[in-house]
Amino acid sequence: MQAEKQSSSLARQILKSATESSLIPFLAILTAVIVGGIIISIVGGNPFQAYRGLIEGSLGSQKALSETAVWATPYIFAGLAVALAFKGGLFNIGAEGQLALGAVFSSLIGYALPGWLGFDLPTIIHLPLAIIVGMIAGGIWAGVVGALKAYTGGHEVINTIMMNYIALNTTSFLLNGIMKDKSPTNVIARTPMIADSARIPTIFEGLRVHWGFLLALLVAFFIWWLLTKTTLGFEIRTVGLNPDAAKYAGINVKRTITLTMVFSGMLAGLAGAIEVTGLNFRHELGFSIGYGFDAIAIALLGKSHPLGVVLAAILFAAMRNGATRMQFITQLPVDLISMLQAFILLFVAADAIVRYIYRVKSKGERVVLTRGWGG
Amino acid sequence: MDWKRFSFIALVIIVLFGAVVMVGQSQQRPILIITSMLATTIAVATPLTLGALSGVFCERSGVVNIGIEGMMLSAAFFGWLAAIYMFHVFGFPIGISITVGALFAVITGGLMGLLLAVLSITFNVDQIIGGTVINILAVGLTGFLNRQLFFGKGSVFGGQVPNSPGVLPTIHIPIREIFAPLCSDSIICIENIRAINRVFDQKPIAMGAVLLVFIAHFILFKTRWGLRTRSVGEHPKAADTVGINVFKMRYANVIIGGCLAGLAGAYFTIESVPSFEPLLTNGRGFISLAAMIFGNWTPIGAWAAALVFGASQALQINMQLFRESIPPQWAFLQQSYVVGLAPYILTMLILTGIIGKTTPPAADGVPYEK
Amino acid sequence: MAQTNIVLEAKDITKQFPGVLANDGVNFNLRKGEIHALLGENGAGKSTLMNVLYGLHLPDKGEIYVNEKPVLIHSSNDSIALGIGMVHQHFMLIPVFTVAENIMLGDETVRRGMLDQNAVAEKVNQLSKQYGMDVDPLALVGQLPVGVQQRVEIVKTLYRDAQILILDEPTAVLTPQEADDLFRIMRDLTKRGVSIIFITHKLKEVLAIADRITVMRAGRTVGTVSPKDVNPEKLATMMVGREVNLVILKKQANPKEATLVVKDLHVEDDRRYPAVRGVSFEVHAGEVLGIAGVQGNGQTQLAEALTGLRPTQSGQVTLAGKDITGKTPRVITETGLANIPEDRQRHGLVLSYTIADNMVLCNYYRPPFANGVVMQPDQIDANARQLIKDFDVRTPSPFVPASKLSGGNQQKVIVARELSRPIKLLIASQPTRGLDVGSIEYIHSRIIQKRDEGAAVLLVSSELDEIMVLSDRIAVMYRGQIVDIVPAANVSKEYLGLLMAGVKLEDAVKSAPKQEKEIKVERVF
Amino acid sequence: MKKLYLVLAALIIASMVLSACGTAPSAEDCASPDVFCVGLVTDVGKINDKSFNQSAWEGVQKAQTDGVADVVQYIETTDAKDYAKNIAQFGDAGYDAIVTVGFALGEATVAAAATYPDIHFIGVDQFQAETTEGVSGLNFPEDNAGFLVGALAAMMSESHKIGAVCGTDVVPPVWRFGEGYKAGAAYADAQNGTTTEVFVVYHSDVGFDKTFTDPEWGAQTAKSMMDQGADAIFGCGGITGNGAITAAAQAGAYAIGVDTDQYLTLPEAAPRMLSSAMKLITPGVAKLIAAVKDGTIESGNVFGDAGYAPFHDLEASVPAEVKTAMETINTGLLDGSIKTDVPPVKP
Repeated sequence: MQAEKQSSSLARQILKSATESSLIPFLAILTAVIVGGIIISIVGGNPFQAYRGLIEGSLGSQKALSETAVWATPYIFAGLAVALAFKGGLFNIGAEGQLALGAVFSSLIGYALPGWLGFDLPTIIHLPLAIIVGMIAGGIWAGVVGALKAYTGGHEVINTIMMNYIALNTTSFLLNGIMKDKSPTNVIARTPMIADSARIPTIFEGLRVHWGFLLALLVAFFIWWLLTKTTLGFEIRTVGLNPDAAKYAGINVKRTITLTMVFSGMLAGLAGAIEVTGLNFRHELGFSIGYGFDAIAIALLGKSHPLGVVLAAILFAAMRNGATRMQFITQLPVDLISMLQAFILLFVAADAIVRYIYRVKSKGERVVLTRGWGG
Repeated sequence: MDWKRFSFIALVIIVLFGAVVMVGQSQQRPILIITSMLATTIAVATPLTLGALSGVFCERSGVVNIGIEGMMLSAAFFGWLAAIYMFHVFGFPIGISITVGALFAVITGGLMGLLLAVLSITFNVDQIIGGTVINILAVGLTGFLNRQLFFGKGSVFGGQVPNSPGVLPTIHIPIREIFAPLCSDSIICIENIRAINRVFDQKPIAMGAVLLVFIAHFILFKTRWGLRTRSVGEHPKAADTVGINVFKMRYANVIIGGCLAGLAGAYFTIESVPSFEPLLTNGRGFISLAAMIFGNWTPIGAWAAALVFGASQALQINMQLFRESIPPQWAFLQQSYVVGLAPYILTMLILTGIIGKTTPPAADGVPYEK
Repeated sequence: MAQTNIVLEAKDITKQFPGVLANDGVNFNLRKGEIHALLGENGAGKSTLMNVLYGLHLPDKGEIYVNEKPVLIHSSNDSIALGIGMVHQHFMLIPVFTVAENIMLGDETVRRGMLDQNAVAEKVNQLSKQYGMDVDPLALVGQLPVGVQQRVEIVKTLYRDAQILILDEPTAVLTPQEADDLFRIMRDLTKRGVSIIFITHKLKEVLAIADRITVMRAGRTVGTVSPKDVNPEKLATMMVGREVNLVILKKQANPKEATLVVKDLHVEDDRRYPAVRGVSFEVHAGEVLGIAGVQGNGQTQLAEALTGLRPTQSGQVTLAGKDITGKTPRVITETGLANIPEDRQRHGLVLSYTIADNMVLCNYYRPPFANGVVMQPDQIDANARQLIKDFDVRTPSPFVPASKLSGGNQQKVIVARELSRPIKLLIASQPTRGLDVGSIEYIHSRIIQKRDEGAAVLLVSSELDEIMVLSDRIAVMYRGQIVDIVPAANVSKEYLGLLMAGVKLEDAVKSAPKQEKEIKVERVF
Repeated sequence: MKKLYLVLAALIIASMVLSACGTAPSAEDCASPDVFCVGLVTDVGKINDKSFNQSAWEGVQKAQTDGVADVVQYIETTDAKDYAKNIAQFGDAGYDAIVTVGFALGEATVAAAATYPDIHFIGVDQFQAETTEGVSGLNFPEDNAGFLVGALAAMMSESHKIGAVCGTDVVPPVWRFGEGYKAGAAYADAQNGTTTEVFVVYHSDVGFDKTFTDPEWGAQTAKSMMDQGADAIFGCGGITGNGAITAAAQAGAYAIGVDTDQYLTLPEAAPRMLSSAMKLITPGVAKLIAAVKDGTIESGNVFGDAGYAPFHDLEASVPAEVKTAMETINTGLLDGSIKTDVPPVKP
């Protein structure tokens, strides 16, 4: 490689590797859409109308685009959470619970802090505080699992699932008890509205897309930078790829595992905090259904690369958002979206199937994302 | 089998039962409380036991199965669907319809097992991700088909959701008939025998699950099949060198595991309640997985662990029944959120190795490449 | 003794792996009742040939004849049916099964649907009596010593009525005395009509036991000879393909102060059994201390404890005057340790990382490779280019993943990384295991160079020859203890063998040290 | 790669052929004043939940079969943040009436009423603290319905032990059913001088999304109650309750349904179906839609009917004096002479 040619060939290399690495996900999506279409036809629907509805509903207007961004925001954070854990050799199935905890504590700061202090806070303090507290709550929740993995060997998959249940019960307990909105008009398990000073403003007047979306993109960039450019990122990746070599290299493996899980949980917590401060302005029970699993699919589809995660999150957001329009036009069940997502995930995970269908040759070795129970 | 784990499990169950007896004894005779809780425990443990057995077969052969939940859910759906078609569309009698339904559930589970096998054994997909794919696929597929087939425009049954022909009947074990005459005229005695009988009067799948625990134990630890299964889960290369086909063994065991998860699915829609609801398995597949680990990858251990989960649910229900008798200092037990946490925390404790160490099969989760 | 009827013949076997032509038209035959040694360097294709004969690999080309009939061997089932048994280098035993279960696996005795362990145990007892191999059929394999596990493997093949036995590097895990015992068993077997293929890279063993010797090199058979017709030099030439008169020019060591001081160290293994039991020694600056011993006598655990990878139970370790007992690898490395780990792919490298990243694996966080939190890719690249040049790593670019390199080049990446730092102590565990001669030579010379620069070197190796070539003093470990520490210059291999078996003679073979400014040590394979 | 292009080309051709066969979307123009369109937005949940979403949708469909509505359409909500968007889907299409189901949509409904002043909104189970122009909240006295079946169960029980298996008490209507049930049993006891033990169990230990959809738990809980001697089980809480009802019927106890006359929706429990605590959402919704079309609709709170279902198969086994007593209680509740004393919300 000559030095003078390096910059141009580097650009070409990046482009080439980008096309190569996005080929399989693209073909997986295509295949999933075809398989989904066939199933729709079999059960008596019209796949073309369904897909038209999906596209119209997600991209067809300013409002549709705005709503897609609204959907994408928590997806990006949660997808990054799972992807970061993957990079560190951990499988975080518990984004759901961490997200709920983040939302609970973010809303607590949002509505209760001014009352505790006895005076109103300016947005510049209150909003970041609400977000950070939510983030930390998610981080601690996941950190427990990380520490158990690092210091006792308890497998994170089971532990995050268990922590999901515990989070669910804890949230129910809090939202039905001390954190319940006591106003006479409220009857359901939800917190009071957060103060205006803890709300993220919208970007455009009249559209719901808020600055949280931009923050999500920034955080994605930050995670990319963290993973590829910093020593901490190097440590996380090394532990993820080969913990034995990491230990030998002097990396504190246990601390890194715990930290990775804490960061992962913080990202998931951030998803919850941003939903509260940017969109719902309160937390209520049953608000997050299935973000955890969607996040896994997003991380896998995005090949755990932050840019890939952003793109996958936007795709999933578009599907979820477009579902309204699709239903309206065709009255096909929304579960169609879950099914499509499952097929996409199936074909991404088993890329050999896609490679076989389209005769795409395999390059490079298999990336190990998770390990067995490990005792 | 380690006595430590079993005495721990026994202790937990005794504590759970004891708490209810202490609370409820002012309202009800202890024997009636205990037998009722036992009956609930066994019934609740049924899908967990079968799910855990599914995990045992898969993981003993070296394939991690976190798709039990999805396997159960899809089996519950397709079993129910088959029963409805048999009854409403083809006009078969109830008995045949539900039997065919149960069979279909098992077959569906087996097919999902086959999918996991294809993904993880043939395509070398990360096994945990393969299981996750199955879980997500099951939710999407059953939700979509349930709505599209049974409700709204273009649905097969024209919007009128047909009801399942029914559920499997309870099998009566004639303990009462045999022992009641010994009571002479004591009404309490007869009542007690009646209560004990209630523990044994279970439905076919619940009984089958207990039977299968011992059959699975026998197969895994006493037969040629079991020896070979365990060998491919421990050291596939060693098995290969003595002429055992690792791929075939893994395929077969994962499919068997799928069928067991399918039977667990049948429990929901064919045995317990004659209707299907989206997400009706409610995470019981994951609890099964926890039970399997809790039970150290052995059928009997997994069953014991499933009973712990069953007992804790029995406790939750009964604590609410005897709500009025709960002393004020125990009031927190009324909060089902609090009691409901016990099994999850217990599972996490088990995983830390504080209560006896769990050892997975050495090659569990490791794809075998020749 | 040697008969002419051929029980096994391989003709023109070719086997291609991605990137490697492992077997290239190999011809080989085995006569009834003979011990036929298959000799060759690591990577010469011996194991591939055996795996083809045993049905684990399908050959791309070539025929196999058993008892002069052409056969197709598609799986180990076929080979077992043909009476071929194989004892693998890494034992194919399941630790959590009993001996009887391991032996019957794949050929189970079943009575009324249940495994009949007692019947198997009876047959095992009978077999072990017949061949003088004592094994308890009901013991758990995981709790047996290595030598006994090997016997279980042999009984396993006999249980299947194997008439042709393939032994893959069987002596690697044995003391010289245990090896003699194995040779006795092999002789017994051939007397009963069993034919044995004996795979090894150790010349002396071959000459001691084999009836015929086939030498392989780079995927081809170089030739078949009788031990009577050859000497070690000739065999070595056949193995390596060039004149082997390898001499390591090694100056007399010039030991200075004690760099590493180990006092009464106790270490446990993974199963929490004591593995190192009260070991004390010193390594001085400017000398090589070799740790010899049969595998599994605590050397691995000792090296891991000294490098901070394994906790110590008690005792004290001092490096350059600093107490490093129980310190983390990072602290120990910063104190001045370089470590060439035993398992290079597991510990030494991150295989999917580039060479450049692997070359900063231990100091990625320090200037100039990072400033505070951000890494400096330019510096990392420059470092890699320099080291690739300095250490002769054969790679098209520093951005190639380490997994794409050959074993020798992978090891050079590790050596480059470790030796490029200013160090006080080098711990090298099995530094040349599985490498070709060229790489071995290179790595040996680098280790000596480091010694001459004034570093203390602790060499852990199960290759007695390597220990004798490189070391200035030799410590022999047996069952977690150091039996004796002897000067390398005047110790016989036989005495080391006794020490490795735990036998210490009182000054029996110690002779006056030679006083030479420059000693020549001939390399013997 | 050539193969890839072939596959793609084939797909495109296939898609063109298929799309030519596709049917055109509904051509009716809801924006035109001649076409009366009704849209329904569910709470997070399925349209076929055999519970309030489904009942409300059946009300909308009834409006269509009655000839009131020309076009009816629904949208299932999958996430709370979509409430406003889903309502807007109908609003932007120029629908005339939009039914939103469940308390959680209350705020989004009120907000939408401001955005779409020409559209009338019907909020099922949405209590209007203050009247918003264009929004009618459809509410039901669930405690009355619970009271009726509670009294019935207490009068019919031979063991004087009765049970109720409910969804989560976090949802006020469910809680009111449960409390009404207790109050009704107490009332019957006072009238007849009996003492009836009442078990009421809520499924609050799981997430909000699962509390109404766990038939297995419902069945097990009902069995536990029957083990303790209960011989009448009231299943209140969607699918979870259905599990309890089915289990009760199979064990030969009296089964009591909820919301609609579940004799009709749960045939497998029909032979032992004593009655149902009815909350007549379907006719209520249909009636309000008709009122929207007539222009007689009033904003603010509208109260629907609650009552108890006929005894059907058990008609013969219910004594005449019980039937009389039930009529008396029903009249008393309607004219206010009997009060359940159940507050609207769990304190």
